[in-house]
Amino acid sequence: MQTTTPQLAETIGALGLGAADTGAAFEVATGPAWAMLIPMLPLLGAAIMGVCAIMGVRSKLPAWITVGLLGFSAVLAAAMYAWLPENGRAVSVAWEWINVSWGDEPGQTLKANFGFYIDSLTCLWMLFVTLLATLIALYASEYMSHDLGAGYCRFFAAFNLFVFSMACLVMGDNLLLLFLGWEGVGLCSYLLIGYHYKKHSAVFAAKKAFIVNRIGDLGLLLGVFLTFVHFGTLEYKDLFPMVQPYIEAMRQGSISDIPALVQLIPVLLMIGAFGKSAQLPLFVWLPDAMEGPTPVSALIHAATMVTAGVYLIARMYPLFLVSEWALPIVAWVGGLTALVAATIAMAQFDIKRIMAYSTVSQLGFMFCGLAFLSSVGGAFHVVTHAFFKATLFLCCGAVMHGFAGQLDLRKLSGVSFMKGWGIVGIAMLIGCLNLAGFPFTAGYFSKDMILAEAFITPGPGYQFLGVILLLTAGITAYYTFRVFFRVFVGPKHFEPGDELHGHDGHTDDHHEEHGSSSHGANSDHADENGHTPGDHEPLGGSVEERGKKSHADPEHFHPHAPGWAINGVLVTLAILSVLAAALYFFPGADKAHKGWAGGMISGSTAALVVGGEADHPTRLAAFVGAEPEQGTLFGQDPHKIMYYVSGVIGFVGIAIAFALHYAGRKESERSSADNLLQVKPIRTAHRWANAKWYVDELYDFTLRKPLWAASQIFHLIDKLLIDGLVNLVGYLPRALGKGVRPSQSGVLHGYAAAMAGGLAVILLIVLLLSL
Amino acid sequence: MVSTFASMADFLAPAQASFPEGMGSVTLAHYLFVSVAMFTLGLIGFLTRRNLIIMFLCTEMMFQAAGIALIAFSRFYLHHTGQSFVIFVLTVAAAEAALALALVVLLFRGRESLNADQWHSLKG
Amino acid sequence: MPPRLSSPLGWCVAEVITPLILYVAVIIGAVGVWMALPRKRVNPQIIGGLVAAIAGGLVLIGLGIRAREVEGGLPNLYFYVFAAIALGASLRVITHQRPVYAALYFILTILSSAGLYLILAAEFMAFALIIIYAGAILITYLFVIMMATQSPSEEEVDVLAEYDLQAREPLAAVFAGFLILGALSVMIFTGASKLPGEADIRAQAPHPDHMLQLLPRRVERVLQDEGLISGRERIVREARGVLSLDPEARTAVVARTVDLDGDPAGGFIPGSEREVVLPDHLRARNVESLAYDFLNRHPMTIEIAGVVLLMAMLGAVVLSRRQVDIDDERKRQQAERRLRDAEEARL
Amino acid sequence: MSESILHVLILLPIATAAFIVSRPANEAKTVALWGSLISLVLGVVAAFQFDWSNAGAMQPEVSLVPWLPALGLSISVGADGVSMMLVLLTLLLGPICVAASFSSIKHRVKTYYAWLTVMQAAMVGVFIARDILLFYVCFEFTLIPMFVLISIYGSSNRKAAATKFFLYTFTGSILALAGLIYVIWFNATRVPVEAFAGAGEWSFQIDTLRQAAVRMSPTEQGWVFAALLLGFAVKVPLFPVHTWLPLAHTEAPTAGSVILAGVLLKLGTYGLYRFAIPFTPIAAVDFAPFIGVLAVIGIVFAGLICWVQDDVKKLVAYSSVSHLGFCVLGLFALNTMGQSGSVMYMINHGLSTGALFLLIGMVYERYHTRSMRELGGLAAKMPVWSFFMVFFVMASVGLPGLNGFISEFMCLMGTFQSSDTLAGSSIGATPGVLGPVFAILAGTGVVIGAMYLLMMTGKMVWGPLREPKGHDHDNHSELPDDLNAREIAVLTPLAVLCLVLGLFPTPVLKGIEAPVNDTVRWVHEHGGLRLYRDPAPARVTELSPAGVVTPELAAPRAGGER
Repeated sequence: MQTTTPQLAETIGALGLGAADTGAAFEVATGPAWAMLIPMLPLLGAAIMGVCAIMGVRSKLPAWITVGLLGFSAVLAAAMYAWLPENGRAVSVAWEWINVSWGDEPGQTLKANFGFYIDSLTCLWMLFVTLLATLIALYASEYMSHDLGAGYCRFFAAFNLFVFSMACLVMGDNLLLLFLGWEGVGLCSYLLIGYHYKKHSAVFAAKKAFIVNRIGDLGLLLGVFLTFVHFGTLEYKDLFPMVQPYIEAMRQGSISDIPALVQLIPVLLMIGAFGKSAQLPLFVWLPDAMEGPTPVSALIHAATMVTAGVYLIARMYPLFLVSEWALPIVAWVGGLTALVAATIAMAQFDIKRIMAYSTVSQLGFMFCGLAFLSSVGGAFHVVTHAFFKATLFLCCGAVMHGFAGQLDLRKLSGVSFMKGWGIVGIAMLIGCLNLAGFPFTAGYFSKDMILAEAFITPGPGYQFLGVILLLTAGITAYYTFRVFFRVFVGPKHFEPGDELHGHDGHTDDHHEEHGSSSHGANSDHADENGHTPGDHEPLGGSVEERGKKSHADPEHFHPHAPGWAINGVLVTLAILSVLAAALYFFPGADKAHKGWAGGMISGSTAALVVGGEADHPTRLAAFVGAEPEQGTLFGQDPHKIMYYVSGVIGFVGIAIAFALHYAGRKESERSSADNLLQVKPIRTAHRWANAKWYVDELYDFTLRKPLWAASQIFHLIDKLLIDGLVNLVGYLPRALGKGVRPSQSGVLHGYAAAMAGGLAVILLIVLLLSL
Repeated sequence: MVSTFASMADFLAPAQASFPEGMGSVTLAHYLFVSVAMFTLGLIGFLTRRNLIIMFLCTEMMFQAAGIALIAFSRFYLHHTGQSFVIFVLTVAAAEAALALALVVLLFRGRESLNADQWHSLKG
Repeated sequence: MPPRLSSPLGWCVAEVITPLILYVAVIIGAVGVWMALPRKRVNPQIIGGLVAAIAGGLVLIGLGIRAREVEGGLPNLYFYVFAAIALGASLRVITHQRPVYAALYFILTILSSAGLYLILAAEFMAFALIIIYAGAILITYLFVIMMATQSPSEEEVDVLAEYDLQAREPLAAVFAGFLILGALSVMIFTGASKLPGEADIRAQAPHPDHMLQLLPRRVERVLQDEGLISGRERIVREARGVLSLDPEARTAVVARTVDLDGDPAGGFIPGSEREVVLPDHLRARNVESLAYDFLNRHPMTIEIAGVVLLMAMLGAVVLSRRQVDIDDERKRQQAERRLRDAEEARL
Repeated sequence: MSESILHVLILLPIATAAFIVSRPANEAKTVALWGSLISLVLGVVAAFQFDWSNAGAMQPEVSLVPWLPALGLSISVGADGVSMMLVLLTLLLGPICVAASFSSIKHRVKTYYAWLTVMQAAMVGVFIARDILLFYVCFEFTLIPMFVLISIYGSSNRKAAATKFFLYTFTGSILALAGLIYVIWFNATRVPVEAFAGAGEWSFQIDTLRQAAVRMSPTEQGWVFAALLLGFAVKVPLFPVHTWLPLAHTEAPTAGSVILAGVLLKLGTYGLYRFAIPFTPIAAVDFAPFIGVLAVIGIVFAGLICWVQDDVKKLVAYSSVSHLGFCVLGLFALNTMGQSGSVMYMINHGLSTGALFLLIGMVYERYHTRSMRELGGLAAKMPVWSFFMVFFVMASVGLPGLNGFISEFMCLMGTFQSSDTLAGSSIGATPGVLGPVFAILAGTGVVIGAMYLLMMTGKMVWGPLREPKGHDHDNHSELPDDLNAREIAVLTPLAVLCLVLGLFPTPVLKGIEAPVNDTVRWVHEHGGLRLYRDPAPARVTELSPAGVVTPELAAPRAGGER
């Protein structure tokens, strides 16, 4: 690996990284006071929801308040973006949060204000967060309509709190406020996943999500400690100037004089990012998080929260660049996660879980984007992915809402041809095209930027990683259209889900176990009431078994089409996903920045290094000078080549899906893919992939059970050993007393004899001594 | 009358005026031996006899043994404190006798028997 | 008195014989006493008594030989008489089965001790012992014994209380006792030589007759009886009322008093002093020196002794106050019941 | 702040108790409540009178009520920033405990409230004592009311729990007394009179003893520190000596548990802060890694035990052991961040764990069971209770935005940065003896904390409703299903405080920072730690028996002097 680092350094040097104008780049203007409103409005909203809950409001009022407030903060975000161009960076402080100082030296004061750091990266993130939040709130107003009253208020309170935390995370001007947002979103995902608290699986999934996030947060916390210990401050405006000398050292290519501690910081921060964005080691919580209502999955587990990890790395990009090992690790973890998640998604039957795994996979792409030094690609993919993944989730939500909780793709077919479901079908198609990377869709452009970089950025095994990503892109295309062809097109057929009679209350006590893919196995903490991880056969079981179980009479059930709110949101989101592609062409301040997203990134800390990526050829020219053979892909400009390659792969994926799942499929149950299963290796591969490569069981076996046994042992040690010793000390005097008691026999002679004997002994001793 | 008394004393033992050369043969050790022997007999009596009164009698004997030793020392050291101390020994013996006998009467009235082994209610 | 070993032969005799005799005597004494203790079986009490007496005699003779070896001259006979009686009687006290006889033997022991006191020139104490001890204390003992000894019913006249027949763990007691005796007597033997010698005693002790200086009236009365001083003559008082009398030289300075009827307090006529030689029989008697020592050195102890006696009296009164007037029949039933309880308790 | 108000703060509760006893039983409740409310108001007034700009110094300047001048005994009171905060915490918990036990205490009401109020006086006495006499008397006196509360008003095997609690803590404090007396003796005999004010004579004043104790030789300091540590460690429950706490908590009545967890455990840590560390700085520095290890074991060990608990009160009790592990870790980080974090921890733990005990008590009053197996899913039946439970669980898990996080972060940060090796290279680190390894291990405690507390919430709050078998639906106790107005009134101030301290900790932090800075500076100068990367002041040289030691102090940094 050693060989590559000089190249890495030289590349950074070549890219003209490092802000030449060190001084000017970092002076920070004081931000507008109203910028603070963006996070404060949702907080106010959460408070209002609390009041509604106390007052027992049973109307849809909470939803309208939330939509209103979030809409207003979206407008403010836009205003902030508009206000931004002329002065780059600004900080507006709400109030002084933590301030501990033990001296006046630079490193002797830890100051963390409730301050908001406004630069282009913040605007980029806040725009799509607030926009999506408003739309999904509107969607949720109808989706959650069947449990108005306390549940409704609780949902929207958590929803508002989530947006507040996300705003703090993104806009925080110091790592501590980021950490507050970080754990805040963790809390809200806990509350929202556990929304249907009557269901054991929901409660269990919520706990699992919170604890796995907490493990990630521990890594982040240690990163924060190390940052303060080394740099003496946590605030961005002081932190980044202090990183510059290390970037200079990196440019000179002398890695050795960057202290090991500094190189360790990004590794720790990365652990936090992986925990929050469900990357390989800590991804087990995201699929189970689908227990929560669909708007939650759409907003939190598809669009906003999971991108927090990407945001962290983008924000702390200077640190990541100075560390020799940080970016390669991110690349490889991202790449492997993408592959693993894609393979699992292929074998799932529950459409929401497929979408969840696809999110994990796409996040892998984003991390690779950042790792391949194209933070522009990563960021742009975040934006496009947010929109089309939200569309896909909301379509699935609409289907689930309409078909009484039915999510199994074998139970549904030809939905878009049913009356009233046209819009959902079209929105789904647009989403799938984007996800699959169909040429000229937004997803296509953003994924290309990442894939192209894979082949030209020098780094340990990046080329091989590029190939993996290409393969994953193909698999993504396949499973996306597998869902589309199985559910939305083909012969019309449907079966009601198990929430049929659920309409009178979203879940009632005797809600029989859904038995879907929630294997109950989990990475760290199996639920105590015994979800044995043995349940491997594909979910849902055969039709007869399903029929018997669902009490309602299937004949006269008729799905109810989504209302105006859901359709409206789906239409807007579909349009936005399409428009997102335009952003790639929308000319930013100057052509060099590769579209709008590039412009936004270049102005922020994330770009401080990537700047100077002016136009493609000059960069290439710089390369040509350095290492001609490694810089190009098949001799041409990598991006141009990637357009064709990824387009072809997209087509291949869609074609396979079409062949297997649409051509000649008579009913929803079987498809030509099933006869593929007869082939032994494919069947076992399918079984393993369906069971999530047994990662949950692995964690359960290696972490949870030994920890549980250790705790039992500790409990025993505490009860017997330590407590035992204390009781022993209590028992000793009594035992001693019992021993001595018989000597007091009460008989006179006894005492006399004792005295005489004593006297005799004494005299003898004196006698012996005196001889 | 006094002189006859004095002469009898002289008969029994030459007056103290002259140092006891005459009786040189009986040394202090003799008296001490007698005293120790009497003390031992008293002790054995106290240990072996069950009858309460005899036990107290034996204690009296031990007192008496002490008295002999004291007088012997007083005589051989020509110092009268020994003798005056015997008076105190007597007072203690008297006090002890009075109390012990009152106790014995009480105990006897309680149990109609003098056997020392019957009273062991002070068992621990 | 510490033996002065004059001849080597004397040394070996003293060294070899006496300790050996002592040990042998002690063992024989132990065996004797053990046999003498009261037992239910046919008890060779008398033989035991004899053996013990022999042992006692052996020791005393041994002491005698040792003394004679050292001193020369016949041992003072009376000491041995009284010692033998004392030890014999005390042996009988502990071995006799009938309590009354034990008390009577104890009186005999007291009398023989009084004899020993007399030999030791402590006349006052001898008689005090007889009067107080034998006279008062032991008589009370006899009262209590009489009262407490169960009156035997008509048919068995001289049945003895069961607890008087059998001695209790005789072997252990005797062993312990004679162990102490052996140890003490060896100590006496070895220690005796370490006691201060005759010269030291004489040096420390004041002249036996120094008491005379403190007894003005007695000395002056004897002198008047002998006619050595005239009516108005008194012995000259030195500081604090001490008579100017020299016990060594046995002379006293006499002078005529100013006061006509002979009261020395008024002072003396100077120049009328003259020497008077004291008559031979004028000696300080034991009672006087004892009284002086008793009252002068231990005033506080006397007070305490008084308090002790008062307490004893009070105690006795309190203890015997509860007059439980229950008739004999119920008393006996009570006793039987208690005996039965005691038996069950012991089982 | 005048001395008289402090005296009143001690005497008022005693007067209230006397008044309670004199009044008939049915009035005991109200009298106790009003008494504690008045003392709370007085506390707040005192806080306003307190000169926060100079929080470091003991206020009032001089306060000496001579009691036995011959022996140098006097009652002197005074409070600095830290004591003021802890007094306010005690006075706040007072009325809350009284109000919380209205419905649960039915028999022997007068004794209950009388003892509860008297304990208030003792606890306030400990925090504002400026001389060892008052400190130790109050320190010991707190045991008696607690013993009475547990042994009379506890649940099943309360007798054993009460006796074990009393004897265990009592033996501990005897050792502490031994250490303190040695220092007093040392000051009276070994320190020459002209060394400093009050030297050489029999004085019990904490300030004089502090200056004297520093002159002890390292071996003497080691022994005195060991004695003080043992004494206070039992009270803190540091790891090996903690077994009395779960027993005492499960058996204590609700209010007893709240007071025990809220304030009594803080006596131990306050003792360590005020006596163990400043009196014997060299030994504190030498022992710090050892105690750090104990604290970390405590955190992880007790945390894991919580995870396997079935009785919810025992779970919260063990969680107190784990939480106070952080507190002690912060204390022995020997830097401002760590120590002010641990003082904050004392306050926060008092609020959040006190509230948790109140919540458990409310459930116990309704269902008379504490087993998580029989009882669960209360969200359906008791939504308000569930809201508070989730809120306070999040507070004690250390969710940022609530108070738990501030103290937990500062303690871990203090531990992380307090290492000499780091201090050499990084500007953010401070000289100290713990280090990143301790912080990482203690950090796992944060995850374990989330595990067991969420396990508890998952069982008690979420999930389907499970009620104990014997519980018939028309629940016989007169309490409504969900919380009644009184219970909500008891919980709301705690909740508001948790939120306010979480978002606006600066006033409290600034109040604590000044005294903590002085202590840290004192420890660093006399403990041989390099302060602010100056050249290490020579360790206080061996005290020759006759002579006195003049510790060569490195000139404190010009800028650093506050």
